[in-house]
Amino acid sequence: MLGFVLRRLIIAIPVLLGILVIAFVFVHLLPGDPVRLLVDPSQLSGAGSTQYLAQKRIELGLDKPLPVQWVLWMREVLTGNLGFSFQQRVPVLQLIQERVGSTVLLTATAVVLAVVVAIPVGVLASLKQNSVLDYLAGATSMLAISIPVFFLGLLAIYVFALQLNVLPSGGRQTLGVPPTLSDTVQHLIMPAAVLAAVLTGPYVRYVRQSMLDVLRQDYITTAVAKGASPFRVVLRHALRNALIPLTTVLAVQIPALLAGTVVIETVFAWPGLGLLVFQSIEGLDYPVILSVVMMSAVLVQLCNLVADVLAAVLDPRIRL
Amino acid sequence: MTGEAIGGGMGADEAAAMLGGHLAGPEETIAGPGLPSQSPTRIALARFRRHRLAVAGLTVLVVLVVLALLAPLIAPFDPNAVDLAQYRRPPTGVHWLGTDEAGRDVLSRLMFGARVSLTVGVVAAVSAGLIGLVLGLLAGFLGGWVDALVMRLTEVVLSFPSLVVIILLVAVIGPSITSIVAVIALFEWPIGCRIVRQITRVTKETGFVLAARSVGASNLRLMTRHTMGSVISPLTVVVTLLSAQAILLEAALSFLGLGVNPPQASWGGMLRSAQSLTVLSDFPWLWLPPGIAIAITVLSINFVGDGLRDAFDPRQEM
Amino acid sequence: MTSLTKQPTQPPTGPLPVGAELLRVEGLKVHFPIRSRVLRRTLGQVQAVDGIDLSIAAGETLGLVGESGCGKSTTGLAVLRLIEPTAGSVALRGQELTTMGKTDLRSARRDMQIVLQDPYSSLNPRMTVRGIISEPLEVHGLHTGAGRRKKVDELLALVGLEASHAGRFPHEFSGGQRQRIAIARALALDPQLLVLDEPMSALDVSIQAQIVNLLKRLQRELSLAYLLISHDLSVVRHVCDRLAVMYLGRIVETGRTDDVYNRPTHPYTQALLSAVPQPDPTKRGARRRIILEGDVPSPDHPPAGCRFHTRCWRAQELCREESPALIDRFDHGHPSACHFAALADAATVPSADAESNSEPPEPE
Amino acid sequence: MDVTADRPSLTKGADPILSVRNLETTFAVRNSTIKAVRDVSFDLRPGEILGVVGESGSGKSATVNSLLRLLPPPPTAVTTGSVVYGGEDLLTVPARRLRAIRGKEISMIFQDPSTSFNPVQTIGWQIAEAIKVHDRRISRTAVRARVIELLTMVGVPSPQVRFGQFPHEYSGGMRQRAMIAMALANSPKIIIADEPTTALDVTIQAQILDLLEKVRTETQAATILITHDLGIIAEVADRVLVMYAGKIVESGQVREVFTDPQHPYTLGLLASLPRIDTAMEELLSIPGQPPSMSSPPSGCAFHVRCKLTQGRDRCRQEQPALTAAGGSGSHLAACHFSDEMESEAISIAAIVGTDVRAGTRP
Repeated sequence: MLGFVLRRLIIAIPVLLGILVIAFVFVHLLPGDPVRLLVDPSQLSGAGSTQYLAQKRIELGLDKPLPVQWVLWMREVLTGNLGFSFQQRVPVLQLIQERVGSTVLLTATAVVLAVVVAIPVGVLASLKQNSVLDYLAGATSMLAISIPVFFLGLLAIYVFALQLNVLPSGGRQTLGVPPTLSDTVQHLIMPAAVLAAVLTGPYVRYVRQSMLDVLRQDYITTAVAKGASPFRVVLRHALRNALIPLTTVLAVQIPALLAGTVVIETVFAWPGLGLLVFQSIEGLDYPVILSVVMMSAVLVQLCNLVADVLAAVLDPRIRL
Repeated sequence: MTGEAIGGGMGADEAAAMLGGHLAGPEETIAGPGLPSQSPTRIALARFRRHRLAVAGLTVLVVLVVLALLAPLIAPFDPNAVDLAQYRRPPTGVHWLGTDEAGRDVLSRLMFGARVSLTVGVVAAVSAGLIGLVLGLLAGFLGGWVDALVMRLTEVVLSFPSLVVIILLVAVIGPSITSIVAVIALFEWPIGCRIVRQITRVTKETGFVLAARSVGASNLRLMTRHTMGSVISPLTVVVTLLSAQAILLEAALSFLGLGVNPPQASWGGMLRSAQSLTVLSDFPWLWLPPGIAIAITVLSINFVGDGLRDAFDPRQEM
Repeated sequence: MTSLTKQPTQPPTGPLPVGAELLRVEGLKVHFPIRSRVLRRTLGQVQAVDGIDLSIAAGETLGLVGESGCGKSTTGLAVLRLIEPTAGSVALRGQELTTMGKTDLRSARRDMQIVLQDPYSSLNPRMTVRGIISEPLEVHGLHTGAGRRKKVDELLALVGLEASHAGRFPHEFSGGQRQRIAIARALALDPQLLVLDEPMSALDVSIQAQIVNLLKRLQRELSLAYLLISHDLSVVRHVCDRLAVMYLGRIVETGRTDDVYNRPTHPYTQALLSAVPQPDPTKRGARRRIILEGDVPSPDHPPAGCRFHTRCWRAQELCREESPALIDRFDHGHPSACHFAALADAATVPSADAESNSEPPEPE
Repeated sequence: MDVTADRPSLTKGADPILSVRNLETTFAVRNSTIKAVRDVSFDLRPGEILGVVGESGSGKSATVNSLLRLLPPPPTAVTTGSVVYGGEDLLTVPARRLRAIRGKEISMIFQDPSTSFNPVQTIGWQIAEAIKVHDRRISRTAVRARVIELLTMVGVPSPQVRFGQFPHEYSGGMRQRAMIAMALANSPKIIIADEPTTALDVTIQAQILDLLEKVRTETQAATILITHDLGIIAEVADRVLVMYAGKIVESGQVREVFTDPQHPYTLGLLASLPRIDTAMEELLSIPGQPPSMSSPPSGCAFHVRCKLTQGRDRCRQEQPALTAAGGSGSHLAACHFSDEMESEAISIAAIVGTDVRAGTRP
């Protein structure tokens, strides 16, 4: 297992390098001097700024040929210097650390909600194929897949915050009041529910199809012929096999979710990474955007590894 | 959950398979020389027609396309004509869907916005599909280092959070329909590519490709005549679903202010006004119509995609 | 139908006289790397085919018999160079195929064709029957327009189908009919050698007989040579002039069909023949099946020495150490690869006892 | 005709352990219905091996799957008739009662051992499950001991180790042994084996057939053995049912059916088999294709491929009943012209170069 993890990490190296190359290309595509992406912007105003820039340029090797520059830049990135935020004039790493908790809270809640709803619905839909429930589940999940997430968010705010006035329209806590658990939960409900709704759609379809595939396997007939109860057949034989692919999908999807919350966090003014990205776009704060992109790409690689290991743990047929 | 509900664990098609395929008695279809030959395409079409939601989706799409094409002729107003006297008017007999903050007719903007959404959806998805087709065929058929290279490339692209990277790129290049289409295509091709590669790898090993190789068919012939046929149907499904994705992406971009340049109308851009709580609560005619329009379009495309999938997959019953 | 062999489409060399050596295979080896699922790391080598010799004369049928995984299909594909051999030589009409360049190989393919096991996957579902049968002609630029049409119609008639079927798609045909289409395609280039890779095994008994009879008729009419790959010993007995029995990538016994069936000397051949159920209940109990112990070992770690020793009741120390040569130990004209090759009682196989004291122990 | 009426053949000998009467199974597939099983009646006697032979699509698998209601629920599959076991009709007993019978009193062995085990559970667990679902109180150690005993009995080497292994770690033959162990777990009265050796090589098939015979002697369970291989029937079965187009066309003691077939289809099958023990000049191929089950031919389903028909209207119009034929009371055939079979066999012998009827060759 350890050997597999190590070899898998080695395989990931070309991909990681690819990611860093692309990120580096971005650095050079972005308007302005690349050096500005790596140095403290507070030093850039006033007298001596030109001299400071020139000095930094030599320090960072930006006068050297591009491949050398790439290596030097990579060294900075790997040691944690993701640059400084143009807007807030603090290291990007610090900004990200501040925001990551909110995003994790939001996405984790949404994923858990989605899974908890999707598994029973998907299983029931597959067991009662072509029933009213199946059609209803199918239509609802299709709708969830098709509605733009921000529109669903706006609708939710319109209904629950503006018309019914039962939930706050955005933010993570009521301003000017010390944070309490119930206050956080109230703020969390809407964004988490909207995100969960969007996730549930594909999950339901996934679970249903996966169950249908498993239910027509020979070993299900074997279990029935043994005299096992329908409950037992579904729970002990069908469900476990059907959920193996779902775990892989979940593991692979999570990083995409972390960065993909841009829209939902913007709509609900939820102070996570997504909102940070959006604000950075508005303020052309490239170091921040680039860092988030890079970090989530690395995270994807890690999660792919986790998915592979998880699949091997769940499915004895897979040899690592 | 009755005893039998999962009893056989077998659908009608498995039952059919168990019966050894003696369903439609092939000897009978052949006996009648007058019968039209059932080509695979014809069968798929017949199956698609049985999928009611897909047919409905297709109908809606056709209507939308016609409306978008004819927008310059049938739109009641110039979508960009500013009329400050008509500031944020609710729907009336003249302005069926009201007017926006510059007094522009919402219905007209909606019709012109459809052109943006549909163009982005179709062009981006088809380009992504073409890139995926070519790279996937090569990777799957040739294997070896070509395969390794293409696969690593898909991994790199799939590693990036597409929305954020697309935002970044669009911000860099400057927002326009062309740049949005290009960037979306650039980040959406790997899905199609992987599917094409997978099917190609399987098809390459099937009997009919082996038989064609044994008569001396060249690689090019094997790819275009034999493998492509197996690949096209699933790729069509992917492209359909990708176009739905592309429309959603374009809407999100416009909503975040990185879409087509104002004053050109786009659905996502029209929704942008709803970021203000005042608009959201007091002027619902400004944001409900474009939101509903996006949802209906994407829903229709997804239904068509589902219908195509069922039509191409003989295992699916409908 | 003899006109078919006299088409101007014949390669310049023309058909060989019946009985002349058409195919010669020497020391053929095919090894596949075993790769792990995720990382595609090479874990070892499957020795699918490990050094075999064969020869087929024009107009003759050679049977290649064995159980699944013994390498018989791989041999068939390697002979046609549809799989690249790892080592060895394959000569068709004296021309070495393994080192041939692309262009030469393509023209050599006109002499050798294949019919595959599964009639469902072996026909492109998106092509009409006409398209399928005329593809070989198209690839080699043979006949055009009306000539090609006529050729396809002739081929259809030859395999017992009607010209009116040509516009139809494969899914409109039953398994047996599809196999006829596959045979027609294989005959389009007027080949001299057909590799038949289990062409009957996916079919029902009554249809199987139709295809067997068709193949025998075609052989008579067109002087075809067949390499019949099969696990069905009854079919092989009925169809083949000579046969080779394979076990774990090697030939263990070979010779004229009647010789091998009547006087098998390799214990594996004996066990194989005794294991075939006979549709004659009156002989029940009159003979005893030789029940081999255990399973065929995996070809990625074949046993040292004689590959059969792990299941053989005659195995001794020597068998574990030394691989037996394929030689004619009894002057029968049919060699076997066993250190202790022994005749089962001539009448025993397949209808009587194996030597009672050599009966293998019951599996635990 | 009324097939439920007592016929000497069906009631002869020991009381049947399973009585199937007028079994009909219809599948609804898309816009057509398929009559997979048509008016099948037979008895299974204690301790016997009853062979069911037929080509693919003949309805043999659908027949046995109908017995334990293993087919999809209506409206996909509808089964009528009766399957009487121990005084109860399995087609109408409540689901709970049926579950108590499945795997305990009647157990099944399936065709493909590689897909018939759950890939993510150990073999030991899966055999243990067969015991535990019928005896919830049994202790863990008792179950384990019993499973190991079963594995030993079917000849799985080192059962202690094998207990904890997954199906993919077993070879095909071993998996089928484990499947048999599972079927034997509760000492059933009836074992239904659906093509148990079709997926296996011939030397492994010999092992499994040997095992099935051993199991029969040791447990005295009645066995229904489905196969398409006439050789297997001849070697291990006591009685045989020959199926064609969803119907039984011939039945009787194996010896009488093979030595003196009374239905042209049975004779045709024998004549189309290449032999390992005899040279045949030619194989007799039954012309045409197996019939479409959505619209089987009128009258006798075999008439379109039958030489005896010779354009006779009776075969086309009237479905022949399964009646006594060939002299012995136990031998039944569904052919209007069974009395012409002797001359038919002689004319076939002239074509194929040998008399295909068993026991008639030197």
